[in-house]
Parts: sequence; structure tokens; C-alpha cells
Amino acid sequence: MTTWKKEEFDNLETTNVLKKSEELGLSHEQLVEMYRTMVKVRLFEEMADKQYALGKVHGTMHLSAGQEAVAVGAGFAVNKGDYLLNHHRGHGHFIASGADVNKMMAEFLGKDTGYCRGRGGSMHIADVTANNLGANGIVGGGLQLAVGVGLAIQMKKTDQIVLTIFGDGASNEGIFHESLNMAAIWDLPILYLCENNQYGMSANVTRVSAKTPFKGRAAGYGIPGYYIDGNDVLAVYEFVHKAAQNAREGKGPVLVEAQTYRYFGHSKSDRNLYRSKEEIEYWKTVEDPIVRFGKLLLEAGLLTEQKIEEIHAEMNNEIEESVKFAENSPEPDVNDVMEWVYA
Amino acid sequence: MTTWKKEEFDNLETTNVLKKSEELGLSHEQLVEMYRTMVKVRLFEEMADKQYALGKVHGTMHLSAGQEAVAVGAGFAVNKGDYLLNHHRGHGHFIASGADVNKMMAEFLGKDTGYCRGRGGSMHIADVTANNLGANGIVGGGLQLAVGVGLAIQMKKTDQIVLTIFGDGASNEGIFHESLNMAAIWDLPILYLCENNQYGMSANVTRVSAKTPFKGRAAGYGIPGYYIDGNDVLAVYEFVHKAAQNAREGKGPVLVEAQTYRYFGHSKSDRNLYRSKEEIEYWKTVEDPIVRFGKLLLEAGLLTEQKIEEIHAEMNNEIEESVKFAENSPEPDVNDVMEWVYA
Amino acid sequence: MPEITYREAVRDAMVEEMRRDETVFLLGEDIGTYGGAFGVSAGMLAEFGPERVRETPISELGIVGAAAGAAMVGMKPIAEIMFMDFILLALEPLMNQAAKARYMFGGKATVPMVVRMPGGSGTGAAAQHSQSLESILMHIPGIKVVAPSTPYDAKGLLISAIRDRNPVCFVEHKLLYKVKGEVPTGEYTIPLGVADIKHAGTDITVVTSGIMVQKSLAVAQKLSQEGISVEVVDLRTLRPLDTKTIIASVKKTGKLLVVHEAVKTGGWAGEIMAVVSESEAFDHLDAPMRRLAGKDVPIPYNRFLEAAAVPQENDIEAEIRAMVANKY
Amino acid sequence: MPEITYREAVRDAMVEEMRRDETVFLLGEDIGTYGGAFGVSAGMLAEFGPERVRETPISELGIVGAAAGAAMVGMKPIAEIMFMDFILLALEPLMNQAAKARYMFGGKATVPMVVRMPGGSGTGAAAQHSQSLESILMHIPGIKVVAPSTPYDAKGLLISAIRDRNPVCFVEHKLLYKVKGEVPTGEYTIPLGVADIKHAGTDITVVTSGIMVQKSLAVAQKLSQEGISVEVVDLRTLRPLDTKTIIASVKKTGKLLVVHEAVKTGGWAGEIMAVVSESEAFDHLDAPMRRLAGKDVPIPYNRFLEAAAVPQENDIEAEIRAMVANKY
Ligand SMILES: Cc1ncc(C[n+]2csc(CCOP(=O)(O)OP(=O)(O)O)c2C)c(N)n1
Ligand SMILES: Cc1ncc(C[n+]2csc(CCOP(=O)(O)OP(=O)(O)O)c2C)c(N)n1
Ligand SMILES: [Mg+2]
Ligand SMILES: [Mg+2]
Repeated sequence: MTTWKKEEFDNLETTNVLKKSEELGLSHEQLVEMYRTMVKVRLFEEMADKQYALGKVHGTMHLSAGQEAVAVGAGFAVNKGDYLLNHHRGHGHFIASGADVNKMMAEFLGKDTGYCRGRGGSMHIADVTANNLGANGIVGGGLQLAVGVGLAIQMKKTDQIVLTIFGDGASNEGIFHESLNMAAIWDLPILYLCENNQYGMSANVTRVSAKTPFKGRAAGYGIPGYYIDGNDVLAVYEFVHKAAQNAREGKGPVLVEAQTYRYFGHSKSDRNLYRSKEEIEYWKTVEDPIVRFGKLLLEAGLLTEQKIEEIHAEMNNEIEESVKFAENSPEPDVNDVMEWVYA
Repeated sequence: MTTWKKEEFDNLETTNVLKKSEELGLSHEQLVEMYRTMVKVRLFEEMADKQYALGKVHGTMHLSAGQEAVAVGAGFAVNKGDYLLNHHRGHGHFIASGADVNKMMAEFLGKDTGYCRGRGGSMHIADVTANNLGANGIVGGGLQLAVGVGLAIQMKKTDQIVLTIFGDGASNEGIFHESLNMAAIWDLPILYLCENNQYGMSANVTRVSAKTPFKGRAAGYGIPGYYIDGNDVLAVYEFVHKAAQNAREGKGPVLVEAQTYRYFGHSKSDRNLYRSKEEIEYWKTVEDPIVRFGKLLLEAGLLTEQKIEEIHAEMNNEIEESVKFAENSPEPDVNDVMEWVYA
Repeated sequence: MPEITYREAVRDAMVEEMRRDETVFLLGEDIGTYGGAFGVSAGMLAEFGPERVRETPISELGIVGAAAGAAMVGMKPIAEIMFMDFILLALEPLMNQAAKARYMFGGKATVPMVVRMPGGSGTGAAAQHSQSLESILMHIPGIKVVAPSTPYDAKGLLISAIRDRNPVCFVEHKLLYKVKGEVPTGEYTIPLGVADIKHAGTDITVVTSGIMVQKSLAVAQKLSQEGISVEVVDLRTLRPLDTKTIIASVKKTGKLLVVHEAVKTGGWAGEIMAVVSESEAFDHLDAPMRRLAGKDVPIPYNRFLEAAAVPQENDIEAEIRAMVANKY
Repeated sequence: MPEITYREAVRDAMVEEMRRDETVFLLGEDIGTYGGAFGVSAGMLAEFGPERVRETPISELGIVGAAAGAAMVGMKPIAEIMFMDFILLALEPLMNQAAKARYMFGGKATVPMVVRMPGGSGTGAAAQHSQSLESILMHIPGIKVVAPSTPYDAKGLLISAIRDRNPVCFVEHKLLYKVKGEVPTGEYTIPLGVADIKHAGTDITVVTSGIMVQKSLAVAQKLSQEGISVEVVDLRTLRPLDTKTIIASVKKTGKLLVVHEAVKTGGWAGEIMAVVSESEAFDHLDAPMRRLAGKDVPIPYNRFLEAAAVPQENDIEAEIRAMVANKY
């Protein structure tokens, strides 16, 4: 039914957040903040879906509900000045990196107040000034750019890294190979985070990728590769943090593959014919990353049921505000259609 | 000085041809024929160089002198109906696959009697009717085509295979990855023969490829990979034959990396600044594949010094004839320049 | 004749040819259970199985390269590139291998393959999923380029493309997939390289293709009520170009407007003008040749900006009116 | 002024800019010890070291993609694609990423990069190493395309290209590398987008670029002795086009011949004709516009076939004579 291979995970399942967070140097506030951010991502995605259903979105979207632990674990594990290059299913990564949901929702609705002033849409959200170099509509697009950003960091001798996030499907593009090889020969500070949600559109990863997990490929370049539980937010934090450290110290790139699952269809045209209802249900219930983390936080006494409700309400509010903001924002001026082709 | 890693070879060095040929099922005549073919390739390359120096060639060329054992070992290990897709340094592969040196030399000189009627030149020699699908001017070009030929074989259910030969440099192109992955997931009958002559133009393989030997990459796709002495013609025969068998039996692709060395510069513009004279000299003397094989054949009593001289004279004659043939052949008719763009 | 959609017409052509000729097969991303991103191959996996409806990894270069290789050894692959924009990842095998093999090998290779690709804007898919790149494909000797505008043409041209002995790029505008039209059941072919006068007229020639045929036809019909007689020439095949039909039409009307969605600079409108200029039609021109094309911008996401970036019916109408009124 | 080769002029521009601006760096295959396939960067590794003369694996997509990434974060990469033909492997990052990032991100990204690439035929390198693909590059909004014809222009334009804040494709015809010309030592710039009248004349305008400028000039000089006055407009920059200079020249001469080596169909000659047709120059035409371009074939290997595939001086001469004699 699924390609989940728990026995192959390189992480130990987080069972005690108190112990784990101490190991990782995360404060209790940070843990709660991570939870809150996961909820925010989920609610953003659900709202995006709703906006689409209401006919308010002209375009496409790729929702990441179910994958929040990857986005949040990674987002919290890198530094503010680090670069982000992610892929089409990127809302969660942006939110975890601290993006403003107002500007995101506005972009999604094509408004002039959006991150890209309505030019980019869901698939091209970017905030270059915040070192967020954009989602990408081209599968593997971020992998190309990452090499250049890594070179720039190396030449400028800063202690930044590049976090590039891509899907399991992207791992079969030629650029995956070119990028990892170059990063490896030059010891570039690149963290390759493969968000393996088990499908590239309708293609199950095991059908189109000769061998999984992908750490075998990393080995082919002589770089470290890890296969981890992408629904365990602290495991993601741990491995991404470790990999980031490695890259930051000049030891070169690392490939982290985080196993997760996407709840919504690939995009709006998806009728989910390639997977079973039971499979989706299993993931939504047994493996849901927010539920799993919430339970651990409850057990540890860091959250209460009431607090959880409050967080949901608070985040819900924030997301609803973002819709209002977007709705009240102006459309871009059609006369400006030729702006920004050239600098 | 060199990236030769004898201790990593998967083959055992051939020290006794009699024993080895028995194991491999090669007759003594075949052994001598292999030797003869190696000499033929060498003399062809030297003559090509001479023709160039004489100003008779308008264009470029990539000579394979020093790499004869790979071409001949592989050429003898596959079947007549098998497909060949090779690369720019392809004269040896063609000769080993039984090509007519007259038509080759004529093509090299741009004549109408050449394999491609003067349209292709050294870099594009092909004989499609003989299942030789052409050398390729694009590094990695053959790797793309191989997948389709493999699919065709699989659909037609013949027992052919595709032998695709490419350089160490080509292994860093994205298509290397796409091709091997596809071949692996579909168990295509493709034999990937990497002719590692240690340089891609001026780039030493260890500087531009993250990890060598390349069998680590093969492992990333879950397919067998071998690293062998490409100057030991029987070792090449053995592993290519084994890999071909594997592919022919429907067990999928194999990667064989044959370590060898190129004597001439990459092409005519090469001043060999990136490698030392000593290095070249070492290979030309100590490791020369023809000398090595000749010695073994002498030791085994399959050749005598005199016979070796005869073979050289005979082959020399054949190559000189090819030049005459080419010289006496007409130029293509300029009025036909628009022919064969479309079928 | 039954009415079917353009999507169905494309599918029917593939299905019928696959039944007829076992060397025809599909390869591409998500073309099986999913039916392709636009549902074109829906149901085909069930009929033909995974060997002939070969679902690939996301490897565009590999897909087109594999198609070329298979074609060289006697198969007739139909590769689907999910969005035309991604053909940029696969121009090397298309242009350096498939297009040139026959020539480079002195006429000894044949590369019968089709690369289908949905192009064009209008779906809010933004800059990397909305391009019209046929002008690039037209610039490749050895390749044919087809871009049908109706279901009828789509089926007849695709059958011809599959049977053609050369690499053919088959461009399908996304917005056309839902368009319905009469299509005979069973086999018929439309020869490649033959344009179609979709609306005869005498005042001005509009040379166009794909989605812009539909828009131009709407304008032509509207203007005909005012006595403005517009001849709409649907190229159908962009390479080889049916220069005869273009020239004859311009000789008749004396005015040429080329309309395409592709961005203006370097777009194929220039080719049409060059053809006319080099022909006897040039002397029949009674006004400068004009073009209406996509603006020189990446396609924006916002729906209003997106619409502003490519010619719309009112743009075409205004331009025709101006030309017919001899404003230039 | 000292005479140097085109190759040296290109190198000088890079060397001077790298000394001036430490964000400028090179990347490409064999650009170090080897000095690049055409020796353009010879000696630069020694001066600037392996970090700023970054020798890459054979990974064209990665090279151009990396250049784009580096440019987005403040570097000014100069990528070398060994032969223009290989840009087909890297059009995706060039066209979908570098060219569009600024627009897609609402004006917030800047992508200052140069991609140098030797193009053209004449060296017997055959179909996959001899193409002139600038027409494709010209069709990309967001990109600039430069193709200098002399050492002087090469240096001045390359310095401008490096300083430009946009992705610039810099096309160098292989046969020009050995051409010598006067070039000032030290810094000077030639603005992008400005054509140069390399030979003034009144009878006919020849719009051309790159190697064809040299060929056209030879013809112009020859014909001037017979009193045929040819104006040779060297575009220098193909995108953005200097439409003003083109239009002014055609208004003056009344005749337009476009000459390029790129294959005819879909080539940029059409763009020039479209620009003229849409301008006031159209009314000044006293003959049909014509073009002389590469034949619609892959470049053949044989030297005679190769020469026959692209315009030669005698072809240009014959065409000019015919046009001036009003044969069309
Ligand atoms: C080069 C390219 N090929 C194909 C597509 C169409 N496409 C968009 S997303 C996608 C699946 C990607 O799968 P994966 O990398 O696993 O990411 P996921 O969608 O699962 O997050 C495909 C095929 C594309 N956008 N770009
Ligand atoms: C796509 C592409 N990039 C670059 C080149 C230029 N080039 C031709 S051969 C070569 C080196 C190839 O090295 P390798 O694959 O090791 O083969 P070898 O020449 O050593 O036999 C290069 C860079 C090319 N022909 N095609
Ligand atoms: Mg996925
Ligand atoms: Mg090599």
C-alpha cells in the first residue's frame, strides 16, 4: 500500500519530546512554535483549497497538507540568512521560513500586494530580499540554481547555506545528477532536502526511481545521505540541522530524504486514481504529522487540549485575515504588464 | 600521476591467455584476430593523424590510440545483430564491430563513398543498416538514444542488446542519470560501457566526478557495476560478455567502466598542458594494450615475433589502401546539399 | 458526423493508429492511470498495457532521446511532453539528434516520431507553463511542426504525423482541448504542409494557427456582418509552410495580418512576412504587412495581466479594422 | 591603437572586468589549463585561480543553471558554453529561470550574467558543432543577445554585457577568433542595443551580424568600386534590436537585404522584415525585402557542402547586384 520503510529510517522515532528537545537544544517555546507553524501551514492549505473551490483562483496550486513536518522541521533548523530554493509545492516551506501569509494569499489570488505582485502565483512565490529565491514551476529548477548560490556563498566566504527542497519525482531529472555532482566536487554548502511524498504526480516513487531510498545515490557522489521519517518534525529538525552544520563547516553537501505523504491531489486536475482511499486515510489518521507531534507535546505537558484549540483558533484567524487582506487588495494595473522584463 | 587504481579492479589480470581463453570460450584464432584488430585500430588512428597533418582533413577528429583493448574486447564480446551507440572517439569501436575501413577513411576525408557520404565525418560515422547507430558529437548523446533502442528491443522481443560506449566525462551529464534510471526501472537490455581514459578533454576524471569508480553510481540505481582494466583486452571481453549476457536474459542494464588512456591530444587543438609527458610515456610503454596482449600471445606461443610483424604489415597495407580508396573517391555533389533533410 | 472534443480527437488518432500499427507506442509522464495532465490519453493504458503506454520518470531529455532512439530502429513513438515549456529540457535530442540523424548519416536513418506538447496561456499557470514555443521548433531543419486548431484537423493531422517518416512536433493549445467539433469516426488523414482557409474573404488575409484561428474566426464572422471580408488562413502545419496558400491569399486581398500567441520578437510572423516579401505577392500588397503577437513578456499569473499579454479578439478586430481602413 | 585578435579582445574584456569587479567569475568546461576549446580564456586560471576560473564537469544545464543562481545572489558569472550547439541542453535554465525570474518575482530579482558561446560553421565540425542558434535566443523576453563582428566591438560589447543587469547571451563566431583589428587598451564600452553602420551607402541596406558582417563588408568594398553603394548595418545586438538604425537606413536606401548564417526558415531575417514592414520605412521600399540565409539543412561535414550551406561572399554579391538591378 505504501512505500514507507520504517525499518530503514536513519532517525530514531521521537517518543519523548522533552528528552529530544534537550538533545537538540530546542526550548519548549520553540517546540510549541513549531507546532503552531505546522497548524498554520495546514490551515493555509485548507484555505487555499477553499479559495480555489470558490472560483477565486485563476491558475493552479499544489498543496502540501500532510507534509508539514518536513517544512517546519527544516525551516526551524536553518538560519535566517540562509537561502531557500524550493519547489512547486512550496507554501509550507515559505510559512516555515517566516513568510507573511497575507502576501502569500494575495499572491495566490493574483493581487498587486502579493509577494510577486500577482505575476508569479502559487508556483513562483519568492522573497528575494529575504533570501527566499523562489518556488519553481520546473521540476528540478531549484537544483540548478542551488549550485550557483552555493558557489556565491563559497566565494563570498559567508557562513550561509542553501536549503533546496524538491520532490521524489525531481530526483529523476538529469539536473539532480549534475547538481549533486558539482556540489560534491566543490564541497558546496548545499542541503538537498528531498521531500518524498511517495508520488510524483501519479507516479509512485518505486515505479520510476530505480532504487530507494535515495541515499544510495548520495553514496555514488561520496556525500552523506539520510532517509528519515518526514512526519516526525523533530527528526527532520535533527537531520536537517546536522546536515546544515556539515555544509556550513565547509564539509560539503548532504542529501536528506524525508518520507511523508500528500493529502490533496497533485493539483486540481487530480482524481487520485493512482492510490487507494485506504492509503490516504491511513496517512491522514495514523501518521498525521500534526496529530503525532501534538500527542507528544500533550504527553510532555507542553500543550493542553485547550491550548491546542487556542492555537488552531489563533491560526485560523490569521489565515482568515490573510484572505481578507488578499480580497481587499487591488489587482495589478494591466498597463504595467510590460514592467520588470528587464532590469 | 594517474588515476589508475589497480587494487580496485574487479577483474583478475590476464596472465595466461591460454587458460583465460579457455574459460571464456575463445579460440586461438579469435585471440589472434583480436590482436590483429587492435593493430588495425592503432594504425588507422595513426594514419588519421597523418592525414590531418597533411592538411587533407577539414574538420576535427578524436583519436583513440591507446584505448584499443576496450574497443576490441567489447566489439568481440557482443553479437553481430546487437546495436552500437558510441561517442565521438569512435573509430576503434567501429573497426572492432567489423566496419569497412575504406568507407571510414572516405568519410573522414569527406568523400561521397564514406559511410555518411561525407555529411557526417569522423564524429558521426554510422552504418544504420548494420545496427551501428552512430557516433555522436554530443557528449552523452548515445545514452539518450540507448533507452529508446532498448525499449524497441523489449517490445519486439528479440534477443539483441544495445552496447553504448561513452567517456568518463559523459558520466557527468544529466542524461547519464536519466538513462541509467530508466534502463534500470524497465530492465532494458543496455550495456553501458564507460571508456574511462582518465580525462574529459583536459579534465581529470577525479576532479570533475565526485566519486570514482563509477560503480558507486550504478549501485545507486541498483544495477551491477564493474571497474576493470581497460588495457587488458580479455578482461574487457570477459566483463562485457558477462554484462551482455545479463542484459540479453532480461535482467537489465549493467555498467562496465574500463580504465584506459588516450595517447593523442583530445582533438587537434590540444596542447596536452594538463598532463605530464611522463604520464603519457608510462602508459605508452608499460601499459600499452597492444604490447601487453602481444606479449601474452608470444608467451603462449600463439604468435611469434615474425607473425607480429606480418600482422602489422598486413594491417598497414589495409590502412594504406583505405587512404587510396578515400583519395580516389569523388567529393559529394554540391548540388545535393539539400538531400536527406527529410525522409 | 459526431461532435467530439479536440482532446478526444487527439486520443482517437492515437488509439486508432495503435490498433492499426503495433510499432506505435506512447511514452511520457503520467500518461497511464492519470491519463496525462490534460486527460488526453485517458483509458489508453487499460487498452494497450504498460509497455505501449510507457509511463516515464520525470526526465524530459530522456523521453525525447528515447523516442528518437526507438524511432531509429523501426518503432513509431509518440512522446508526450506535459507542457510545451519543458521541451526546453529536450531540445538537444530533438534538434541535435532526431532532426539531424538522417542527414548526418547520409540519408540512411529514418526517425519517425511524434512529440506532442500542450502549449499556450490562458489557464493561469504562469510563466513556466504557458509558453508558445513553436517559433523555435519551426527553426529546426529536419523537423515538422503541426498545430491544429480544430478537432477535425487534430485527428487527421495527428494520424498523418504518426505515419510521417520524420520527427513531428505536434502542438496542442491547452484551451482547445475542450473545443468541440465534427469528426468522422474512423480513419482519415490531412496531409502535413497544407494550410486551410477556414474563412474565405477578399479584404484582408489573416495568417494564423492554433487557438488564434478560433479567435480570428470569431472576428471574421462578426466583421462579415459589416461587410468586411476577412480571409482566415489556418496554417495547420508551421513547418513545412504552405507558402502557396499564403501567397495566393495575399495576392487576392492585398493585405496581410499575421496573428500568433507566441511573443512577438523573433516569432514566426516574421517568417510569413519574409515569405510574402520574397514572393510575387509583395507587389500586390496595398498596405504594410502587420503582425499581432504575444507581448514580449513572460506570461504573468494574474488573469487580467495574462489576458493582456496575448492577442484577444478585440485586439484582432481593432487591428483588422485599422488595416482595412488603411490606417497604416 | 594596437591590433589584437577577436579572441584576445574577448579575453581582455573578461580580464579587465575581473580585475575591476571581484563578483565577476568564469565557469565552464576546460576553461582553465586548456584555456577553453578556442583558447579564449588562456592564462586566466593563472591570474585568477580556480575559484574564479571555475572548471566544471560536462554539465551544460548545470553550468547555466549555476550561473543563474549565482547571479540572483549578487555575483556576475560569465558562463562559457563550449559550442553554441550545446546551449540546447541549457535552454531551460536560460529561458525558464534566468530570463523570467525578475518578471515572475514582481521585479525583485536581478540576474546579471553572461553566457558566451562560439557558434557558426566553417571549421568542418559538422551538424552538431556548427549551428547558428541566435534566432532562438532572440525569441526570449528577458534575455539580451549580442553578436559582435570585430575585435573592437567584441571587447566593448562584452564589457557592457558583463555590467548589464540582465542575462546576456554573447555569441562569438568561431571564424572570427583569428580576425585582427584595432582595439584600445583599457576600458571602453559599447552600449547594448545600438547597431553600427560599418559601411555607409545609399543604394541598398544590408542588415547583418557576426561573421556575415565581414563577408558583407568585403562585398560592399568591392561593389563600391563599381559605384554600387551598399550600406552595411551591423546589428551588434540582436535583442534588443536597434530598430531606429534599421528603419533609418532602409528609408534612405529603399532596399533591404538581410544576411545571416542561421538557417533561413524561422531565422531572424523575418524579424527585421517585420520591423521594417511595421515602420514608416515600408513606404520607402522600392523593391521587395529579401534575405540570404543558411540553407535549411544541418551543417554538413564535407568542406564544399559546408560552404554551400551558408551564404558566401559571392552569394551576397549576386544578391545585391540583383536587387540593385531591380530584378525582383
Ligand atoms: C520539468 C518538469 N516536468 C514536469 C512537470 C510537471 N509536474 C509538476 S509537479 C510534477 C510532479 C513532481 O513530483 P515531485 O518532485 O515528487 O514533487 P511533488 O509534486 O510530489 O511535491 C510534475 C510531473 C514540471 N512542472 N516540470
Ligand atoms: C554536450 C557536449 N558538451 C561538451 C562537448 C565538448 N566535448 C567533446 S568531447 C569532450 C570530452 C569528453 O570526455 P569523455 O566523455 O571522457 O570522452 P573522451 O573524449 O575522453 O573519449 C568535450 C567536453 C560536447 N561535444 N558535447
Ligand atoms: Mg512527490
Ligand atoms: Mg575521457
